Amino acid sequence: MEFGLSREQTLLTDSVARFLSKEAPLDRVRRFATEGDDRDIWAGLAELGVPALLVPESAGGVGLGCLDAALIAEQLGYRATPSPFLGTGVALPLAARWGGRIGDELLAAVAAGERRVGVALANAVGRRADATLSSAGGRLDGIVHFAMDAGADDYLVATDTGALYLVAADAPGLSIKAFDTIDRSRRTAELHFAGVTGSLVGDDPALVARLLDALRVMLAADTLGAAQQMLDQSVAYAKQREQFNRPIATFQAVKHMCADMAAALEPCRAMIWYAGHALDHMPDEAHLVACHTKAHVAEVGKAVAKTSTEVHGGMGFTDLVGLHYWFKRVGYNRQMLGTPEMMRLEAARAQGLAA
Amino acid sequence: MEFGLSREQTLLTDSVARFLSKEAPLDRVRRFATEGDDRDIWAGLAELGVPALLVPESAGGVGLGCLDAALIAEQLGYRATPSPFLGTGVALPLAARWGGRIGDELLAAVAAGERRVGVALANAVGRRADATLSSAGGRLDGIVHFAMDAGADDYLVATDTGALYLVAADAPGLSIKAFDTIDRSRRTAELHFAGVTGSLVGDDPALVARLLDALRVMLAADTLGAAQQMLDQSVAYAKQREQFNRPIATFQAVKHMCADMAAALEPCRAMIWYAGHALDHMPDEAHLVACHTKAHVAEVGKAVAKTSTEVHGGMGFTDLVGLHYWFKRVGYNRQMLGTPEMMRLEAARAQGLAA
Amino acid sequence: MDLSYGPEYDTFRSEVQTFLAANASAAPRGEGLRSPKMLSWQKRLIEHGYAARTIPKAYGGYGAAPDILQSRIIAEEFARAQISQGMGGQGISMLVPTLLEVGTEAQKEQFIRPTLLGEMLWCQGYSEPGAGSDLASLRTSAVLDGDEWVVNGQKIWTSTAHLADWIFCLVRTEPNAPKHKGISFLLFRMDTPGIEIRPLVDMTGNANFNEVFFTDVRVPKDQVVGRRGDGWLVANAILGHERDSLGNPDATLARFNALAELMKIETLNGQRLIDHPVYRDRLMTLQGRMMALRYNDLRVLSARLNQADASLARMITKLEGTELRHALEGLAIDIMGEFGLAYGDNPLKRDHGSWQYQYMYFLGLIIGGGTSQIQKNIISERGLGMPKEPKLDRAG
Amino acid sequence: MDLSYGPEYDTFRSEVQTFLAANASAAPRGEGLRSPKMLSWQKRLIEHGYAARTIPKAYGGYGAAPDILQSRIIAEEFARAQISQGMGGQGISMLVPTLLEVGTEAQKEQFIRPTLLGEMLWCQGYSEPGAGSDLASLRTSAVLDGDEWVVNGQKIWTSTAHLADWIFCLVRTEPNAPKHKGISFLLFRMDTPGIEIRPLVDMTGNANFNEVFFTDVRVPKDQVVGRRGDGWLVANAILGHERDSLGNPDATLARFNALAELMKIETLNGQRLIDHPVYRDRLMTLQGRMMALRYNDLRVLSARLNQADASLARMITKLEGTELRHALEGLAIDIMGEFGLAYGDNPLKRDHGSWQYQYMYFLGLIIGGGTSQIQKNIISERGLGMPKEPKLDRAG
Repeated sequence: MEFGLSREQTLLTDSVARFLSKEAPLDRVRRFATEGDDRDIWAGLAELGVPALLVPESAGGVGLGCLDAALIAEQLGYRATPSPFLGTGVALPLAARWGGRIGDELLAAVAAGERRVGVALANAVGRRADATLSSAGGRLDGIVHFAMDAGADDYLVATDTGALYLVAADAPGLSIKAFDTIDRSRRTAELHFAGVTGSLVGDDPALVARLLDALRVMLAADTLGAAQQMLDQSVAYAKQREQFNRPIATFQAVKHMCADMAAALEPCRAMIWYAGHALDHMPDEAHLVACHTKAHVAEVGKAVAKTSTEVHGGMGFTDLVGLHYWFKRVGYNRQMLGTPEMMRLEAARAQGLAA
Repeated sequence: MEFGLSREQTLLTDSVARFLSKEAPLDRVRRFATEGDDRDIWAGLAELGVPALLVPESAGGVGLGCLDAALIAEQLGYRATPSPFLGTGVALPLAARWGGRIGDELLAAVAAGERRVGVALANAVGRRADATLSSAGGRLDGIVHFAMDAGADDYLVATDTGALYLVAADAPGLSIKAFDTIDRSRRTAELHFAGVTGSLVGDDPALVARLLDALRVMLAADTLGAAQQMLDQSVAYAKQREQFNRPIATFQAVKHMCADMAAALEPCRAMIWYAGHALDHMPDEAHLVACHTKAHVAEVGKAVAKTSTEVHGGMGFTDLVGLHYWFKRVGYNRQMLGTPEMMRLEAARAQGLAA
Repeated sequence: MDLSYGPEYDTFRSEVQTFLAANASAAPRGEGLRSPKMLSWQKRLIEHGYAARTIPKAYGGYGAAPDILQSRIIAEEFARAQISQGMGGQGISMLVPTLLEVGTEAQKEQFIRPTLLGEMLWCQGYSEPGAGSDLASLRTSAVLDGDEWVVNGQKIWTSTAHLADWIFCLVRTEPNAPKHKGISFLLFRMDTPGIEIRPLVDMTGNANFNEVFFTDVRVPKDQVVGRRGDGWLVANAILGHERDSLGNPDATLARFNALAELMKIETLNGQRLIDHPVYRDRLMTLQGRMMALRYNDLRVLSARLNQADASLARMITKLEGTELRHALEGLAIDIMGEFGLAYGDNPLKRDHGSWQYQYMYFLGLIIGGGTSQIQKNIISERGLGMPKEPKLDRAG
Repeated sequence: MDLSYGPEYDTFRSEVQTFLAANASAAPRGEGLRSPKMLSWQKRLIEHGYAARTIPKAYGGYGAAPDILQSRIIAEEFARAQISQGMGGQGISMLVPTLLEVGTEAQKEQFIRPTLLGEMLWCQGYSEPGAGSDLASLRTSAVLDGDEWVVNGQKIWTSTAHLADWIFCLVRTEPNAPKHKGISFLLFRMDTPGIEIRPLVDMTGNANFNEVFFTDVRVPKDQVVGRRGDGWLVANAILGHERDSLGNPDATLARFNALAELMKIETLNGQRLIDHPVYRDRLMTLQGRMMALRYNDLRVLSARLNQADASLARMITKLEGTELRHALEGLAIDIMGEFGLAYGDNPLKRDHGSWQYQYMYFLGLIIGGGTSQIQKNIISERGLGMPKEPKLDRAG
């Protein structure tokens, strides 16, 4: 029995953490926020094997598991790192692993960090406003708002009915409108389809459902990392900031705010581990655990983001310390691919407790 | 413009407060918990005019309003006072005032403190388990669980469809089973009807609905008083209790727990005033305000009850200081005549926001 | 309980309405602080007693006796008509009352009238990077050199520094005095050499505030308000004056209504979000809190009118009001799912992106003007009579 | 990650199951602590290594090497079979480990075997009315008079005082020493003259605890464990030992399942309460929290097995686990409406009134064994490395 990380997992995580701390500190994130270019970061991560992590060894990948990917997602959240990890490093290789038709050539290019894949599954989560995507004879028509990892070479897209397609970014009839969200460490876009030819990856909605579970666990892991960063910064700031002739870390109110954050956050770590493990090894539980993980970690993350900002006082509100990059990262992870209320309803359904 | 209490209201409240503090302290409540006798308390309150408060002057009453009654309810909550106030002092006279058929003789006897009326409206709030009460040709059949102010001479009972009847406690076919709830400062009972003859007070469900609103405001006012008592005791205890060589009231954590209670509770006072006033003077708003008041004050009360117990440490858990009498009083008020979730749904309906 | 304002106030309200109907076209709509339209509107408001209402005529005000209900009616009617109530700002709301209370006659003559007319704009220099909750630990120094103070240091959270003509500023003039006793209240021009203003971008992406740096800024000796070393008392004299509630219940009501509308319009899988029982329950929970705070606010207003005590009721409004607003804005984001993320130039934004903006802005307000922790200290000590924390060994 | 226990443990689990199947009829079901059935069951458990497993044979235990997974498997299987795991209590869980660590050979000989066999029942005398969170300020005194200690004072929260043969008790023997250094760890018989036991009724209506009063209680001099004045260290030696988690996740899961069942059975206006979307959302929220804590607990267990660090994960279990249970019990009350109030002899009670009982009992556990405030101090200081509050001027 070992509920914890292997030596290999610790080494991998440490190497990514070291790289990000050195090559992608907050200033680099700020530059991305204005310039939108993360190629150097992705190249560095590719050297560490990140895009190849989930790609089967047969296609030039490392063939690791979802828990490993979740640990990477946590590190990316810890540094609010811009990267196309969710689509390229997670969604595409998992689609292949779980029976979707993805060519080995594309997988190999992805594993090498040479090709990027965005992911646009929002319509399979729930349709809002005028979002709709339908396919007829392999041609796609409609709109997906909020595609993740925009600026990619290809997109994995789900239709309203849960069929999965791969579409080239330059496919005729596809127009891509990049736009702002609160989270400027990510690239998000709206995709408009007018008779776009896509390649069918799979038409069983179960594939999209499984990918959604995996991406939800990754978003939750990203929140875990981001919230851990905010807690760490809060403790450090409180120790150094003096008011009334003492570090504010000596005030019981401030200490208890930090304790509240830690008490809520620490169990999220075990939850992410379990959820990541379940995605690969516990098919009966994976969906329920993914739903609850997405919802619970989002709630904890929201509370930590607020409390941490308060511990920083006015500084937390400014751009100077940049704490808001994590605040917004947590906000993005909460809203994407299923809000807590939606996830809890889904969890109830998974247990036969809701229609 | 005066949003506040009149001189008369302050005098009335003070006289009741003085009486209860002297004649019905916690030891007296404890005695009621085992003996079930509150006659001396009710007699004392009758001398102060409490049962006559809402009875019209024409029937020997004082003819005051629902806000006045709410102020009394708050005082009764503040001392966890056993009394048949809700049924006798509120429900019966309001039923008469709002067009129900109630004889002047009964009203006069109630006003004089000589006759007690219990109230059993649960079935009009929502049917649970086997609760059902129907009337045919003036004869009542069925069960009402959780009648309030049991041990009365008469009961006001609502059928499932919202007709209101007055039934004598000794009416043939009526059996009354007194039973325990957590709140031992109140008497609660189950009423079984087998062809009981009742006197029809009114068959318009609007009358029962209006009575429910009034009773909900009274329950909320009772919670306001009970929670205020718990806050007052917390502050007093924290000032006197020493740990680590200082009063625990000097610890920021304890101070902030008390501040949290006060910040949540103080607006409830204005809410009760407004809701009490609205019952008499603002028919368009009264129902919405009553629903929200019942729900909001219940939520605040629950939080205060928990926090206050924690401020008292282990002593709060014991029977020694008796804080739990208020904890349970708050719990009783929360559960009776509509839980917060039910009340919020009702509030949404009142605004056309729910079907 | 009497929730009507009474007949004499009904008459007053009619007068205000008549004025607004007749003068609406003259009111600025989006014009800047320095625009001719704003300046002439401000002048007209003062002439009719709808601005500077209780400031003595001698200093350029309208000279009416204070009347809380009249002030409230003016605010209500201007808000209802969506017409500008003239110039706000810390010069009018904070400096003018301070000068009236402790200024010299010469200072009153010099500063009040142009401030009221909007010809002289002010900013406030209180907070410093090292002096926030513990404001009295401020370190910006002013050293007397001949007939001038020489000011060095830094201020932060200076909201209109880039627009202001003048600053009223707390500076340390007696470095060896106890910390509350060495501060003076100093006025000086913002175009004095040695002042640098840096916009302070905040989490909303806007620069709602500035940092202001002073390097050997020379200020005439007589521009101290009150006595040298009494600056802490001078500043607190107006902190006691009525301030706009940060948790403005009318603004909260407007946002609540907007959220309810949003939930009727936005859908998820074809279902209106108002029909989603869990979101609706959260909306109703916030409505209940909001109503309690609205009535609490009425109580506070009434207590001021009738000299009744509602000090605890008043003490909690900032804490509870800002938390409620933050929660309300957050619910709007939640119900929108991905659409709640739209910001900046994103055409998918709802209500101009105001939900995300206000969600962050109100987190700023929870912190600003006394963090929640400071608020809770005040509530427990002044509201509940609990003791202060014991002094520390090394406390100054 | 490897969530299986491995083949050798599967074998061990089979052995336990075989034992349980063969011996189930001998197990007590509701018999009291002193019953012959309980005593002979306890003996049998020790003989087979299912009780006192790691206590040396020389003192009456089974003498196995410590193995956390074996212990867990035993607990799991006994719980699954709903068979008593023998006698618990503070004598076995706290005194025996203490004696093994710091007791004299004579003390071990005298006390351990009968304690394990259930022939000698103990209670614990630590807390006092004036010494709760600040336990070291305890004032029960023991003064040496010839060959005897004379004990005076009062203890509280003594859970089995009315049943116990003996007490292990913290007393102040050196009144002039600093407060942590003047305490001794004393054992004495509960039938010694001068001991009065008063049941302490709590908010549940039960007397789950007692107060114990000592008036000139005379105790032989050699019944101190460890050195005189070292009682604080002696008591803390076992506080470091593994204790049962107060927020037992298996018990929480059982309650969650019971609540889900209750919501399928109970109705409001004919609608099952599980179909009430708002209540269901609250249930799901608690399930999410519960799962996180269950996995956290697995992590703590695994860390103990594999000498990994999970100190923060362990530090928060009491705080979070008790709060979760309290919230879960509270939800059950809420969904039941009026029926949630039934208590005592009320036939309308659901699940024997356990929801109200546990709602209160777990509020007691939130407070007991270190209030939430003490827990948060510990988490912030030991878990996050934040500084202690500065010492006060007059602090001792």
